[in-house]
Amino acid sequence: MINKKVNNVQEALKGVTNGMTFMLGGFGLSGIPENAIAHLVTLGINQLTCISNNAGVDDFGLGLLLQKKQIKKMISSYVGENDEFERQMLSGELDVELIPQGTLAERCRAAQAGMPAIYTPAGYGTEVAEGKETREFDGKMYVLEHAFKADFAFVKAWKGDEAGNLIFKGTARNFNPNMCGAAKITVAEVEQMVPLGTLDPNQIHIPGIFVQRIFKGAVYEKRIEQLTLRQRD
Amino acid sequence: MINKKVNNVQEALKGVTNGMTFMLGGFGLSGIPENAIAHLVTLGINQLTCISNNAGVDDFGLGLLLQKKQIKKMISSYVGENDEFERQMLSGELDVELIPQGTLAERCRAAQAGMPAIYTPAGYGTEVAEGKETREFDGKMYVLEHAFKADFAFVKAWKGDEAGNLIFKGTARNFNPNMCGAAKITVAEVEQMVPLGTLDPNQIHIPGIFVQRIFKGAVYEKRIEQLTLRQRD
Amino acid sequence: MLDKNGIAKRIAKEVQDGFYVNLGIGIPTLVANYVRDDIEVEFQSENGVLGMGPFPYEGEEDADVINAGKQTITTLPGASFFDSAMSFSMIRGKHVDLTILGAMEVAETGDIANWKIPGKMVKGMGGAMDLVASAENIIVAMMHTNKRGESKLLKKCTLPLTGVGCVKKIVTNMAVIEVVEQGFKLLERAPGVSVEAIKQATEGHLIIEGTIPEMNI
Amino acid sequence: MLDKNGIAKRIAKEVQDGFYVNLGIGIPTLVANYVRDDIEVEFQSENGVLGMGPFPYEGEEDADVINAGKQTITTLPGASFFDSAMSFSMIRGKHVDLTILGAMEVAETGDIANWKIPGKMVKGMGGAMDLVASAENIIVAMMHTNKRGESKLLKKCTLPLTGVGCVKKIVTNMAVIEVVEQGFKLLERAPGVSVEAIKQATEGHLIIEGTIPEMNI
Repeated sequence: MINKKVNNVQEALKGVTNGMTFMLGGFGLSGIPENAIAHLVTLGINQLTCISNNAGVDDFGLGLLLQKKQIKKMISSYVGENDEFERQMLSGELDVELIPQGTLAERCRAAQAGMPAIYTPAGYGTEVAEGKETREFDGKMYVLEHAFKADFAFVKAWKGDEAGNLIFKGTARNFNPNMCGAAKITVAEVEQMVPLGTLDPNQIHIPGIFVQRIFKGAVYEKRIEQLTLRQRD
Repeated sequence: MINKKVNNVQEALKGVTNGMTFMLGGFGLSGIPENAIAHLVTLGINQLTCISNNAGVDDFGLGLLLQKKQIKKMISSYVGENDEFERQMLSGELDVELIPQGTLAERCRAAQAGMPAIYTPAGYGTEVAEGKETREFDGKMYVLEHAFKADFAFVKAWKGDEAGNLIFKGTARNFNPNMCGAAKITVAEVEQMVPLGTLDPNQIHIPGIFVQRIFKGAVYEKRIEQLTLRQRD
Repeated sequence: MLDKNGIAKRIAKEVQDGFYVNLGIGIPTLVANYVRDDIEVEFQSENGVLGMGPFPYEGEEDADVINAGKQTITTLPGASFFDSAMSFSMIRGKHVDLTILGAMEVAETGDIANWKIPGKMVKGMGGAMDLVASAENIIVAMMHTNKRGESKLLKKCTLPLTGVGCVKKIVTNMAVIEVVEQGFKLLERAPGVSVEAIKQATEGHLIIEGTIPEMNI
Repeated sequence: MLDKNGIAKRIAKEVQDGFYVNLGIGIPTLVANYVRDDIEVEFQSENGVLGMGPFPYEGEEDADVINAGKQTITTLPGASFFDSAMSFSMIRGKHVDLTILGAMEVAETGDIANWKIPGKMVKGMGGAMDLVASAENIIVAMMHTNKRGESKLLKKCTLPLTGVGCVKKIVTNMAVIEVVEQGFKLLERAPGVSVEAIKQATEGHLIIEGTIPEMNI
């Protein structure tokens, strides 16, 4: 079995430099690569382009990189709940490309699957389609969207093994599987590193072939963004 | 929970008629919808177009429909191991469209995912690309391939529940998940129908939303095409 | 005049047995509370869950189980989790039967704007553009007028569009409206709201045919 | 002159530590038997398995666990199963490092034909067209000549193509050949086979530079 395990976040992030393009999994604060993000802050590299559905909140997730002005450009679908983001965007300090969420997912998957571009109806007739090629199929209009190109994909899984096989949990799965293998180097961080052979081959969400490095995250805060409860009767 | 369960293959196949286009899961004889195929033979409907990676063997799988001359056209990637198929094809009785296996999978997935067409490098410069649109992206040539349109998809899973959730086993998975939701009506047959709530939501391969009807197959032969063994020392 | 819960209650009547439904943030989320008990409906959330249940009791919340509004949720028996690509396969592939979402503006042509106010509010479209581009059945849940009292049912949207010609039905605090080829067709009035008041509050072309019944909630 | 196992043995030397490898039907399948023990390699089969092991012992075969040749197989610890779309994502997305497959003809331009003999044999291309269109590293394993003694290394393929300009290396019963811009570059001779014999058996342009070493198997 080809061993993808590295010992810590330092080893896992070897090779990241200024100006690179990163993909980062997660939806809101759920399933984000917390350890990779924290280490990117420590490394202090900047001029980054980040492809991530959201931009974190002011004091967690990608918000930490925004606070340090390490991000040059964000490609996201939804960036509410982040005042610093909105400030940098409206002031023009931060370049922002907002794209439909399904388009974001499919542009990742296209990169993973070796497809150069996809056609989606999302955004047709809106400013998202401006300057893009459109085309009719069966009487419906579609927008041509290109596969992403990224240097690193940082994903977070629940369980993994040294072969790089991954299993995600609940809705923390989201974009993480679609980003695996969609960048030159995919770095997976996991909550639990399990012995080789203990994951059921039938139940692996992402086979290790899509992952170059895997490590056990030192700590997971797993912050809840909108705690919403039901009253007990 | 929306209940997709029907009692038997007769109910599951209601509405199939002459001249329809079907998708059928399976690779070789592994993971084929045995009960649906057997009932299609019984129903005797003909002039069918079948989208299936293979065409079975002379006396099993889609070979049974071929023997009865119920199939007008096959869309497959590999049709060896079937003498009757080869006879009908070379004599011109059977219309055959051979396409690359990855293209077959992706044309199913495109139909499932509401994408009208995809670009693949497979087949560029070969007769498979004749008459098709080709296009360069980043210096490489791709062929435009359209999503399939089918009336019914017949798939076979290992376990399922009345919500239509499916779990496949081993390499019997193959095209089955990609065909779910890729036709107007998806009919899943399962070896085991388990009580609602017993499948782990995290480990469902195909959510029930992609399945319209589900039933427990009465009998599974699960024939092995190429039994290959290792000698014990 | 309805409040937000009233709007949600009225929309709940549009939900049919066997429907897979995607609920947007805000008023749409409330719809789940009012769907009839005797029909089977499954709620999909685009962040990757089908078969959502009620919010969790205290202590049962899980950071790994949320909806698209980032709220903690629970799941019902038969639920499933999946990745974002598969989630939007459900949406783009028209497997989701009904989409209910909020809007800042709707045009008489069915155009919708709900994701951006230039120079001011830039939250992003999230999954809304995918939803409106693909859903065959879209209901908009919103107030009839904005905070300044201006109509949100317009001849033409003034804000950047989310989708073109896609809205089929609108339920507001004042009325139920169907978007037809000629414009906004008034179907029902909210309790105590006159046709004249709706006309006043609607900038786009309002079609009034015969007697307009009061909503039955 | 090598036999099939000899060809497989020579090709096995091309397999490097950390490679994900897809083996075609026939001679390529034999390669797995000869890969060095001290390197880590994983075998992918396009029907949906990564981490294939040896064939099963009698009684351990499972109709649900086969390779692309429809043979019963076993899996090693760390293996995974997946659907066809994901399998070809691995292939099309260049995640598989090395593809080894058979051929009926190879042209000096790197074209390959291996799926059809018009009017005669129509088995289909299976996954071969996807593999050759995407793999950066393709080795063809075949006999140097066909049953009628005719060269299979041609100026131009006569049979319908599987892929264009994609073959990088060919290992036959007679030689190891690299496909370069000018044609077939002879790298190694099989034990006991003369350069002259290879020249005779090669219809395409054969490039012979310096002394050609005998294979070291």
